[in-house]
Amino acid sequence: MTSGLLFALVGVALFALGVAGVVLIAQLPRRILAFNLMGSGAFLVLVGLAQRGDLPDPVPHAMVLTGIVVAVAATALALALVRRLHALTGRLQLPEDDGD
Amino acid sequence: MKALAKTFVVVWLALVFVAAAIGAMLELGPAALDLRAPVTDHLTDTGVSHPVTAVLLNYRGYDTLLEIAVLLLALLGILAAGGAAGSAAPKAAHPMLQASARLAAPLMILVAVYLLWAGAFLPGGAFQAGAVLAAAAVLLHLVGLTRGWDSPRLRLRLGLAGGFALFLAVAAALLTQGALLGFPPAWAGELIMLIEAGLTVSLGLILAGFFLFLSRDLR
Amino acid sequence: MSASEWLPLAVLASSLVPGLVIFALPEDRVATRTTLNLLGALAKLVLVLLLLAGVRAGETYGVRFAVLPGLDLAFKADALGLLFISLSAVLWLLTTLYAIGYLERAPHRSRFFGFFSLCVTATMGIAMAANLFTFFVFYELLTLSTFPLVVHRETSQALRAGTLYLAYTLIGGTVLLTGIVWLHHLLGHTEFAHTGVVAALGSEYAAQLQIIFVLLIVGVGVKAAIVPLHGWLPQAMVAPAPVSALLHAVAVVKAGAFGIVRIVYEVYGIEFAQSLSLLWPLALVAAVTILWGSLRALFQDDLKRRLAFSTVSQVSYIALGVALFGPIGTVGGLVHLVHQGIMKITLFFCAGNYAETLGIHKVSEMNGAGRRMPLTTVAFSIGALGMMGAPLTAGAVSKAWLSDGASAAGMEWAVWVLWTSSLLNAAYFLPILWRAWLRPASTPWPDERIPRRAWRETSRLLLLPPLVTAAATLAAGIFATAELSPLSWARLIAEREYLTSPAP
Amino acid sequence: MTLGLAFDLLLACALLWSAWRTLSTPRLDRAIILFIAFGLLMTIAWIRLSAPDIALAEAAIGAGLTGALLLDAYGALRQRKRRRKAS
Amino acid sequence: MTDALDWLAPLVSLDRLAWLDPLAWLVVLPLGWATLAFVLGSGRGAWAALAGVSLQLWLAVELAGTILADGATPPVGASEMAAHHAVGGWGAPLGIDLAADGLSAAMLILTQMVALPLAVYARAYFKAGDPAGAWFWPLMGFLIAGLNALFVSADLFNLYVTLELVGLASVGIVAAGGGAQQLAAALRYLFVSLVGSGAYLLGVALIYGAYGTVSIATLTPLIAAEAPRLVWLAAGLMLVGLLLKTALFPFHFWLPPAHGSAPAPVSALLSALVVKASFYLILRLWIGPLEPLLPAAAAWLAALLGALAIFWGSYRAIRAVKLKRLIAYSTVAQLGYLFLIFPLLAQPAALQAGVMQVFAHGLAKAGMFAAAGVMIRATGQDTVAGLAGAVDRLPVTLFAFGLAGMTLMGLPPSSGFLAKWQIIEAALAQGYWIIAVVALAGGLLAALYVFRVLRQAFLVSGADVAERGPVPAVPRTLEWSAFVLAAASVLLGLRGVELMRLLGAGA
Repeated sequence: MTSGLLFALVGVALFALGVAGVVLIAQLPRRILAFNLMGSGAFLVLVGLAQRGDLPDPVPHAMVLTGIVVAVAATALALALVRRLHALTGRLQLPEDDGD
Repeated sequence: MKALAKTFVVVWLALVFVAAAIGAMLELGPAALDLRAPVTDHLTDTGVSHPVTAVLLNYRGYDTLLEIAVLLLALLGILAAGGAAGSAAPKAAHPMLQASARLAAPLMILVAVYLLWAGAFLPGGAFQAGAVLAAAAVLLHLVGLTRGWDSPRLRLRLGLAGGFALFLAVAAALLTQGALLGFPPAWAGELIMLIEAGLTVSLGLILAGFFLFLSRDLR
Repeated sequence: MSASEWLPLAVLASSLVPGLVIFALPEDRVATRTTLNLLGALAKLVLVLLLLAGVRAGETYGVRFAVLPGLDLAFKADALGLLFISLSAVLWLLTTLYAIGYLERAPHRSRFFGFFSLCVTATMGIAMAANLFTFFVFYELLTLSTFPLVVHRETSQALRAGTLYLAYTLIGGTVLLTGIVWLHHLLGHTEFAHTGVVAALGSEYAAQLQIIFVLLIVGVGVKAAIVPLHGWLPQAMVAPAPVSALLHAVAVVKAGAFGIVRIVYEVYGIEFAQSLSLLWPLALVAAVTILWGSLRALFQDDLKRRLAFSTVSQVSYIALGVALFGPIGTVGGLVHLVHQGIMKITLFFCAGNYAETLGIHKVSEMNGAGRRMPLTTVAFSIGALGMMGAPLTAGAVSKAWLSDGASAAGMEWAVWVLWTSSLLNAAYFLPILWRAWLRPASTPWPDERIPRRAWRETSRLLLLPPLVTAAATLAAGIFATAELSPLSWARLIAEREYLTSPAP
Repeated sequence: MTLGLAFDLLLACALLWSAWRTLSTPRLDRAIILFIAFGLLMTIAWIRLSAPDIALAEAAIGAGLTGALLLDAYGALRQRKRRRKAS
Repeated sequence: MTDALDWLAPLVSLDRLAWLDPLAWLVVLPLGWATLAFVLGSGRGAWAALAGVSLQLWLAVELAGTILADGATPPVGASEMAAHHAVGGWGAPLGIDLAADGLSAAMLILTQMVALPLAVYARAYFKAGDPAGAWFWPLMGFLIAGLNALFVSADLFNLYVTLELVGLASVGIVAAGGGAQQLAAALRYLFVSLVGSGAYLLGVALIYGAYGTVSIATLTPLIAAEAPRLVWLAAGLMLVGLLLKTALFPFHFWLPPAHGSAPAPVSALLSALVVKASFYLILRLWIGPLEPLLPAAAAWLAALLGALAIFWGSYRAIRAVKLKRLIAYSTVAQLGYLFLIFPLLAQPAALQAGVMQVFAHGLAKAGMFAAAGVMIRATGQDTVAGLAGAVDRLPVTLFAFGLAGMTLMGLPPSSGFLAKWQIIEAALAQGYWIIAVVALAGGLLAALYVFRVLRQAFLVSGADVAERGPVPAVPRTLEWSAFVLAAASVLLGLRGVELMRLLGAGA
């Protein structure tokens, strides 16, 4: 077992935790947290799995840098929308869609 | 009841997935390809000596180009989602805090410049530098020295989009010479530094914008 | 592009182009619209005459475009197609004249005439389709372009009728499409060819071909109003009279009947269809439809409804003629395609005149109408007598050939069906004539809108078309053996295209 | 088992625990603090994976900026809620 | 018919201008005008967009010409692509490759073809000062750039970035200037989009771990040679993530609110193009690198979900109260058709059917949403019931709606009909008649909801019309751009030969 593999395994667990959080949690800011956990999990897998032999690989490193920036962009947008929604409705949860 | 069933199903699926993935990872053999060698082999042609920066801005610079677009896009989304116009009046903080912020801001800019310069051969680069710049701006806002942003004026828009526009312009100029982002080895270092400098300013503004454009819904 | 290629396209364009231009015209440009309509109709007539002359001289006309690899939009103008085209072109001109008079001052005329022209274009496409794919394209176009005509009055009753019409025809279209794609899959094409194309497949496909035949006939049978697929037709009579005239005599119902003819003769081939024992069930269904339609017509008080059920009955004469395995029946069915058209359009024109002039919609309101509107009633009487098969009318010719065909094919029961139907026809038409001519007008007319002016009992444009078609009904009966009569043309088709032995 | 791997194991547990607590703690402000802590732990993990670039980015952006954004949003939400109650 | 594309010849000769590689310019150009539109400021940039999209359309056609002119065009799905561009000059696997075959070229043409009339439409739709239109042009630019980048990318990780670009642009454009309902829809969409691309990213991470590359061309033979279990998992993650973004039943829940609550030009862009992008990627992976991994059962599962989507989406559309909801549910149903082709992919006809359906639905749905936007603006009501009598006031728009409806119902002579024909024939050819039955039934269900609208528009209750007073004037441009889109969806049904040749049929 190398640290690379170990963190890849942790990454899978984090990803699953994050996805479950996004699906199950109704409160929007916390959903955003869950999404970030999910992303971190994927990044850990990307880097960790690629260096099972413990030699760093710059390609996934660069990919994760890209991924982190994308994640923060998504987080900022999501928070802005949540804040707007809260300003308009006073709620932090999505209203049930009436389906029509 | 329905919620409980949903929770049960999701958790069960997640556990099964984790178990399967871990099992599959543990039995995984060595990868078929290894990009470490080619990354190092061509490093001299990339214009930078730090491999991660080389991947980020040269080998896979196209990813980065699109990623900056994503960042700019998020800002656009925030602007488009709207809210009341006009910015919150700055709430003046304690003079002591203000004084230390005045002191800290130039220092932070210095750090940003160092990070940018160092990125060519050490960990660091435009993103980290931009984040520090943004932090400086937010700090000034928090202590009440700058106002939150409303609709961006032309100068601000130029600043926000400038880094990306510069990047894109370089990419397009190189495309007319043969390949998108095909840096000629002789000029690669300078061009990348130019791009990174532009990006640092714009990223700083964009990241700061994530805060400062939102301050308007405080009123 | 040679003449043999552009002529069929020009026939399509002569109604398509005016139609599209008319859509774009503002409502108040009456003169422009009328000019366009009439120019288009006249141009079409000239083009059709050119085609008729050419085909008589043995020319062939055809053109095709690839839509997908292995799938062509193909047109041909052959003798059979021309029979239908000529009928449609002549009746389109008359119906356009009639509609101009009928819709004077009515709203939405641009829309009406636009779709009217599209409807005729679709009919032309059906007539000239050279394969089932093309046939289907125009068959569905016909559905779509007639829907706005059926619901033209925008009342909830009209919308109900329109919805019912769509339900029947779209489901029918789906069934038809299934059959066509299946056939295309088996054959690799769906071209029409004399004496059929599917016989080449061999006997192991017999069962599949039987199923496909049922699918195809059900598909076109909806428009042909074969019992029990006829439910939409009596409802659709809420449409304005020119639309009913077009639906019953030229476009929709006829398109279905024409489809049956093409499928039996040019897809399956009459002999092959007989060998798959597909003809006697078709004959049986046609016979049931003939009797059922006549029976139902007996009990309708609404004049247009009575005519609608009469259509159900009469159109199946064509199917019956097709199903009578033999040359004489073929001629009878084909000639009835034309004869039924001119007779039925006369009746609908007249029904429209009664409604528009006096507000008469019901048979029970017709007492004395003959004295108030003698010319219209004369035309109506000729049409009705033709439907009964009275001597000297077109109807007599059709019925004679059909019953001769039945006897020749050894299907004596079909002769009985024809006789019974004639009796029923008389039973539901004669009371109308009796009321109109012999009963006095007891009460004021329900809604007299057009006053009498000297000899003109109603407006000129309403009067002219039925008189012309009534005259044609007589002419087709009296001069049946003339060189250019529908009967001669039907014999030409039978002779030239289907039968190895010359027609009698 | 080397010392390094033992540390990694400990770090892994801390990561998972902080992640779990982030989602399960009832109070939103605590959750955000725990998330920032999670980000710092991630930074250490990146260093352990010999990825100093990512570590820097994670500290500055992943934990720093995202955390600040969340806190900012939290503050704004609370302020509005209070004002709403007052009025 | 071989010379039917001769008119492309002069364009193809421009290929000699090496700097004009359409592959890269199709991405750079929209990024450029999007940035310009942003710098120009709120509500501006329409002309930049119009000029840019026109140029892109020309580039896309030129690319198609190049691919067609190339005599030895490899078939769609082969790892060799007809057109290449090695970004940075490195080449895969070290660098990122752009590549296009007939399928990509077709998608590119569709994208620009839909975007151009919609840009004209949007210019007239967003009045000055409308907050929903304030940042529409840069957002649209980034959206188109993301779509184009997605269609030409040959690198799994780069595809992830393009997915995010498309996703965030879509969310931003849905949320623009919106009220609570729109924001809620945007947020729902955002989370779905993020989870979808997150799953895709994890799949990519696993693939990189297993093979050390994310270049599709490099991966294809590697996966065919040996696939450890982890790669199966990766394939599953990527496909599920993309299905989520494609809104295949039962992942469709987010689509109706998002597409139904956005402004009309936005709904049109989303329904016509955005969901197609992730479908394209599914198809690309399915017939490409993941092909050796996928059992027949997976294809049948996709088809089953597609069938359920057709029935459920149509049912909801038939019952919808609001007009745009109806159209959005129709999108759910129409997407179902795309998945019916998966069990049939053994024959090239199935792929052709799928692409024809993508075109048919793309053009028709854009036209239909555009038409709905006009109707809602003119009647001031967003319900189907509110359309009573619309036929008298908006004949052109209603005609456009009818033409688009014709395509959705699959009635001839529309492109939707050709798609239906191809699906049915491919199904019969392989003996899977059940797929043919589903496609036919779907057409009838579509007729129910399309004619529901048309019927209502024909209904006149005189009092109603009088009550509502004068009709607000609707710009002609709106009516006619909707009409152009709808008419294009029908006209394609008269000539699908070129499109099919682009996909390698009948060459």
